[in-house]
Amino acid sequence: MPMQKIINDPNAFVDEMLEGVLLAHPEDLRRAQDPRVVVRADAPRPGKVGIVTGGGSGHLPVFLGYVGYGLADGVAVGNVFASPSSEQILEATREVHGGAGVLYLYGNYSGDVMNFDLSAELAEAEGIEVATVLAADDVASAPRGSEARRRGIAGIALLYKVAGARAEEGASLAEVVAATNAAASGLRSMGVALSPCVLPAAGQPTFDLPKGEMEIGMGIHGEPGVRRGALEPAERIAEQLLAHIIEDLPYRRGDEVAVLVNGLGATPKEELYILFRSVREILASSGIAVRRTWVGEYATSLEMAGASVSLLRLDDELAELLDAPCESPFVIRRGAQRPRKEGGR
Amino acid sequence: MPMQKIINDPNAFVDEMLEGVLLAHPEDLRRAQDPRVVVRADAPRPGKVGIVTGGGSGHLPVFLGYVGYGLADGVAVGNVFASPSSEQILEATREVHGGAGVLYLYGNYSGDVMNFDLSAELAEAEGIEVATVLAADDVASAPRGSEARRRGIAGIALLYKVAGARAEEGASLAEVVAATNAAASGLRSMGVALSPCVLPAAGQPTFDLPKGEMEIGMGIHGEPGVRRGALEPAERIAEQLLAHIIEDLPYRRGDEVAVLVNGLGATPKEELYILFRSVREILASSGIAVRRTWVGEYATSLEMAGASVSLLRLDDELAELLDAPCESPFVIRRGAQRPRKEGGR
Amino acid sequence: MRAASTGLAGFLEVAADAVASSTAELNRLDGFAGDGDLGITMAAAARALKEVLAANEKAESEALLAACGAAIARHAPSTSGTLVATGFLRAAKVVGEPGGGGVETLAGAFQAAQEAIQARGKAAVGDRTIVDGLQAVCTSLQGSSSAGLSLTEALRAAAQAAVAATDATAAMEPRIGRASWVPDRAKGHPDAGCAMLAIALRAVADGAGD
Amino acid sequence: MRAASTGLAGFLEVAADAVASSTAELNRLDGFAGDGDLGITMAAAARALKEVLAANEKAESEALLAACGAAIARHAPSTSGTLVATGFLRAAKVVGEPGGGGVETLAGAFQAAQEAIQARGKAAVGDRTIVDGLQAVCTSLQGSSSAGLSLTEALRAAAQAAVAATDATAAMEPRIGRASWVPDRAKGHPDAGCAMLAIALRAVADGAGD
Ligand SMILES: Nc1ncnc2c1ncn2[C@@H]1O[C@H](COP(=O)(O)OP(=O)(O)O)[C@@H](O)[C@H]1O
Ligand SMILES: Nc1ncnc2c1ncn2[C@@H]1O[C@H](COP(=O)(O)OP(=O)(O)O)[C@@H](O)[C@H]1O
Ligand SMILES: [Mg+2]
Ligand SMILES: [Mg+2]
Ligand SMILES: [Mg+2]
Ligand SMILES: [Mg+2]
Repeated sequence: MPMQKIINDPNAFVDEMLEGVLLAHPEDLRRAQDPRVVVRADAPRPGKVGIVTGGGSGHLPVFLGYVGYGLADGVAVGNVFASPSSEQILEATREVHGGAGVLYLYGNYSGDVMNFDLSAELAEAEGIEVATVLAADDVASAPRGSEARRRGIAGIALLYKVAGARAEEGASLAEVVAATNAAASGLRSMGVALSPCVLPAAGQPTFDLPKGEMEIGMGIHGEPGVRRGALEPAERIAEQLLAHIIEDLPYRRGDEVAVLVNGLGATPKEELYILFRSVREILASSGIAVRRTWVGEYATSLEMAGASVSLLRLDDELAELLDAPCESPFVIRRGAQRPRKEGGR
Repeated sequence: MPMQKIINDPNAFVDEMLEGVLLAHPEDLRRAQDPRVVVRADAPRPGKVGIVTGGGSGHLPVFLGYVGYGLADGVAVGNVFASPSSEQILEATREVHGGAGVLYLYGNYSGDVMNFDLSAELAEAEGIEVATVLAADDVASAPRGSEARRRGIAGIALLYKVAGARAEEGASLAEVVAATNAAASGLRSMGVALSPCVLPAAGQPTFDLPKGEMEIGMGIHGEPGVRRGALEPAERIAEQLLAHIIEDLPYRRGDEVAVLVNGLGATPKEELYILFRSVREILASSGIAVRRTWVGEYATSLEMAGASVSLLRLDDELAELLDAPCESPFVIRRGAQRPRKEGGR
Repeated sequence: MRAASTGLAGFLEVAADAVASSTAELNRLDGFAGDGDLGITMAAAARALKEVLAANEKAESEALLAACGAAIARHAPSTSGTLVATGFLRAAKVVGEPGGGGVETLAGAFQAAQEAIQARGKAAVGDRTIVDGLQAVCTSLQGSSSAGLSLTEALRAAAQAAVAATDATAAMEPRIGRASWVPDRAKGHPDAGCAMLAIALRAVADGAGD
Repeated sequence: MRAASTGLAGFLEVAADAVASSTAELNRLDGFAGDGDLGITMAAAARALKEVLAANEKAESEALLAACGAAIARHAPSTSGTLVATGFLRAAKVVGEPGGGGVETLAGAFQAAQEAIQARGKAAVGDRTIVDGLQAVCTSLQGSSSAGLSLTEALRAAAQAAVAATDATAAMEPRIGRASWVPDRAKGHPDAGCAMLAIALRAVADGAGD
């Protein structure tokens, strides 16, 4: 089994990872009754809308890594690339419910949708108001006109940021939903994979991608993309991803956007910045202004090599929500106010 | 050339990466005359000891990523795995010198040492007081008794944190040196590699490591380690790394430490937490208390798979310096004070 | 209706074992259009199912199927796991109703399962999912019921129908991924969920023939 | 002393070309004990050197060597680049001194370069570095000088000495890495920096023979 992984029993991958995370961050996170349910140490926050997320493991910092201040409140952690159960989602829901309702914010994958929907029904039956916003930002996963079938990829990081900031302000569930929907409707992403990944319990790459080739539009689990071909330079990759993304919404001359360049796992940060450089150049020549920039690993696929680009169209409200501080053990943004510029902090 | 990289001209790797970083973080970083010299946007800070670092590219966030508040002030960026020139280091020195002297803090590699030493001589000739502290934490790179020949690896992240916090307090150069030396003398690291990496300009892995094998003690450029053998479970890997690390200083029952578990590039964060779980268990059974935890990518080797473990022996002073806030575009710690626990922020 | 030791419980055991021993093949098939974990997921479902069987030796069919559905939902909550659980839970209700027993009940249970699975998963026939296999199985079982075939004969026919439906999915487009410029990786390979159904039914039919 | 067009500048050009065309081999050798970039680094040094040669066609040897050293220090500041630059800068001073010229000056220049490189890099003979090659070359050139050999003969002997010294490094332990439990990756492979010196000198000797 040629699997170059630092693990013990492959079937204990998720539970041991979770143990490690909880041991490393006891001041930030606590587990619920079910060891696969993790919430903020200070949950529930009375009067604050709770945000529950979840999905398959293998994508850190998605989903668990977004449980924190100004982000989500709780997560149900599935097996690698598999949904958590509706019971687990329900437990997370109860744990974070502070009386103001709960937002379910997660990626549009059929297993997750079914289990979150089931949990939502059960939670409503218990008198917890639940609303759902799905990340469905991957333009390569279904054509225009079938947006509802699209899957969620790294753009979800920006949705957590928006939803979490609005909820932290004390907004109502309807207001949190409105802001998150506004963000989701102006969010588009697309990725390129340069290598497959290996599920610990399978021990085999999920597909072959010969060296020297790339697959444009591949999903974060290795779902087929729109084109496989010879690996091209970063500039050509940026062009192709942006061509699909820009024409899809479409983003127009004069638009302001946040850009997120995300690494899928094995791709070095150096390459992400090389890719960002081209992305920014192309956006500039398209008259699209980059107002906020996120470059790093925000949603991975184990050790897959590759990257994705996300654009979020900004208005003043969304820009402000993106600029609010947030902090989890995995994702910190201090916020746009930079007191040290005014002389120390 | 089967190189699965998102790059353009391999020889433009470093310069395009730098362009991307500066475009992404204009409020935090600025370049000097030489495009390979990058300093904090607010450098020089009058009266504050300047901290200059540098070394080869391909290790983000090392070295460039540690330029920020509470960390380093400037960096000279070399080619991939190659030292910057003494001229570049000297320019960084001048740019960050705020009248209180400059600390050179970097890894103990012969090319870097020669160029930093040369620059130090030139800077002293210009009237800039310079002191040097080297990261030489890799216990696998030379035996006990030859500590001065050891190389620096991921433990340097903790040295930046300590030196930067002390400098930010307004301490003198001698005080910054003393704190950093105190940290360096209680710092030990060791790594394991599960795959080689590919230098962009070479296009070939620097060595072969067959699937199913690992090399314990390998350097961050792929320098030979202490043992190559069949890949073992995370628990066994943790045992072996810690056996070398603990007996080297030695760390003793009753010691308090900060633990840093570092990913070399391709290894998923999930695996780093699985490794941390074992590290913590072994330390607990050795009577060594983990007071601070860092898990993530703090010093990488392009797309190499693997991880390293570092221990830093803590006293109250070092713990306090580790707990101070810091912020660069790559590394943020909000600090130990957690106002939101006391009710919002 | 009491589950005969060689009856429902025996069938479920045989199906679970067959699916569990196809882990690698199901992962492989799921890898062409999906994420390559169907075998892992279904092995977890099979384990859950066998634990239920061991703990419920004397249960009525209704209770047994319901317990299986609940266990699968808890321990294998992937897409396919959740759908299979949904099917079990709905089938449980049907077998609890008074009715003809035998092939007729079996046909009704599968029909109910298919409806529930489609309601939950929103997939139509032709979408290249397990639904295509279920549709073929339901048609076959209804035909066998009308024709008065024996349970063993009906199971054989249903298994054949599932295999044929699985083969047919190999020519279908998956609904996800544009695959607009080059041939799709999934083309020529059957849907993994459908294949899982066929494997389970074939094992049951083979076992029933002894 | 003026650099003859086929003299110093010609030698440097030949050496630079030879090193540049060995990029892959030098990377490979550096990969066994080091980080696999020596070829890349030395190709950058060779490019820098050739630019200096093109821009300084009429320069004195002293100025030419000094310019080469400065350019290499700027454009190839790795370990080996910095050491080679150091060697050039120190050799420049020696060739500027009044002296015998020819083999004697060459021997003196290499001697000075070796001393400077050891002072900077702190490596001793036997540490498996370029210093081992330099030591052999210096010994050879001094012998050739005493024996009154021609420049071409002296270069040939020096190149042979460098090759032999390089081969000898293959049996040496690198100083970094404990290599305590299994045989070292570098064992059996010559030191890369030493090999680079041998490649350069052999090309110069071959060229000088025309
Ligand atoms: N919406 C759906 N309705 C019915 N069946 C589906 C649906 N989506 C997927 N499937 C079936 O599930 C199989 C994949 O199951 P699984 O691997 O558990 O999914 P995932 O890994 O995406 O959670 C597919 O081969 C298909 O047969
Ligand atoms: N301290 C030293 N003194 C002399 N030569 C050295 C020293 N360290 C390394 N070398 C030589 O430099 C070569 C490696 O050069 P290079 O690849 O540029 O180093 P790095 O990549 O470590 O900067 C070695 O093969 C060896 O010959
Ligand atoms: Mg899955
Ligand atoms: Mg190097
Ligand atoms: Mg799947
Ligand atoms: Mg090297």
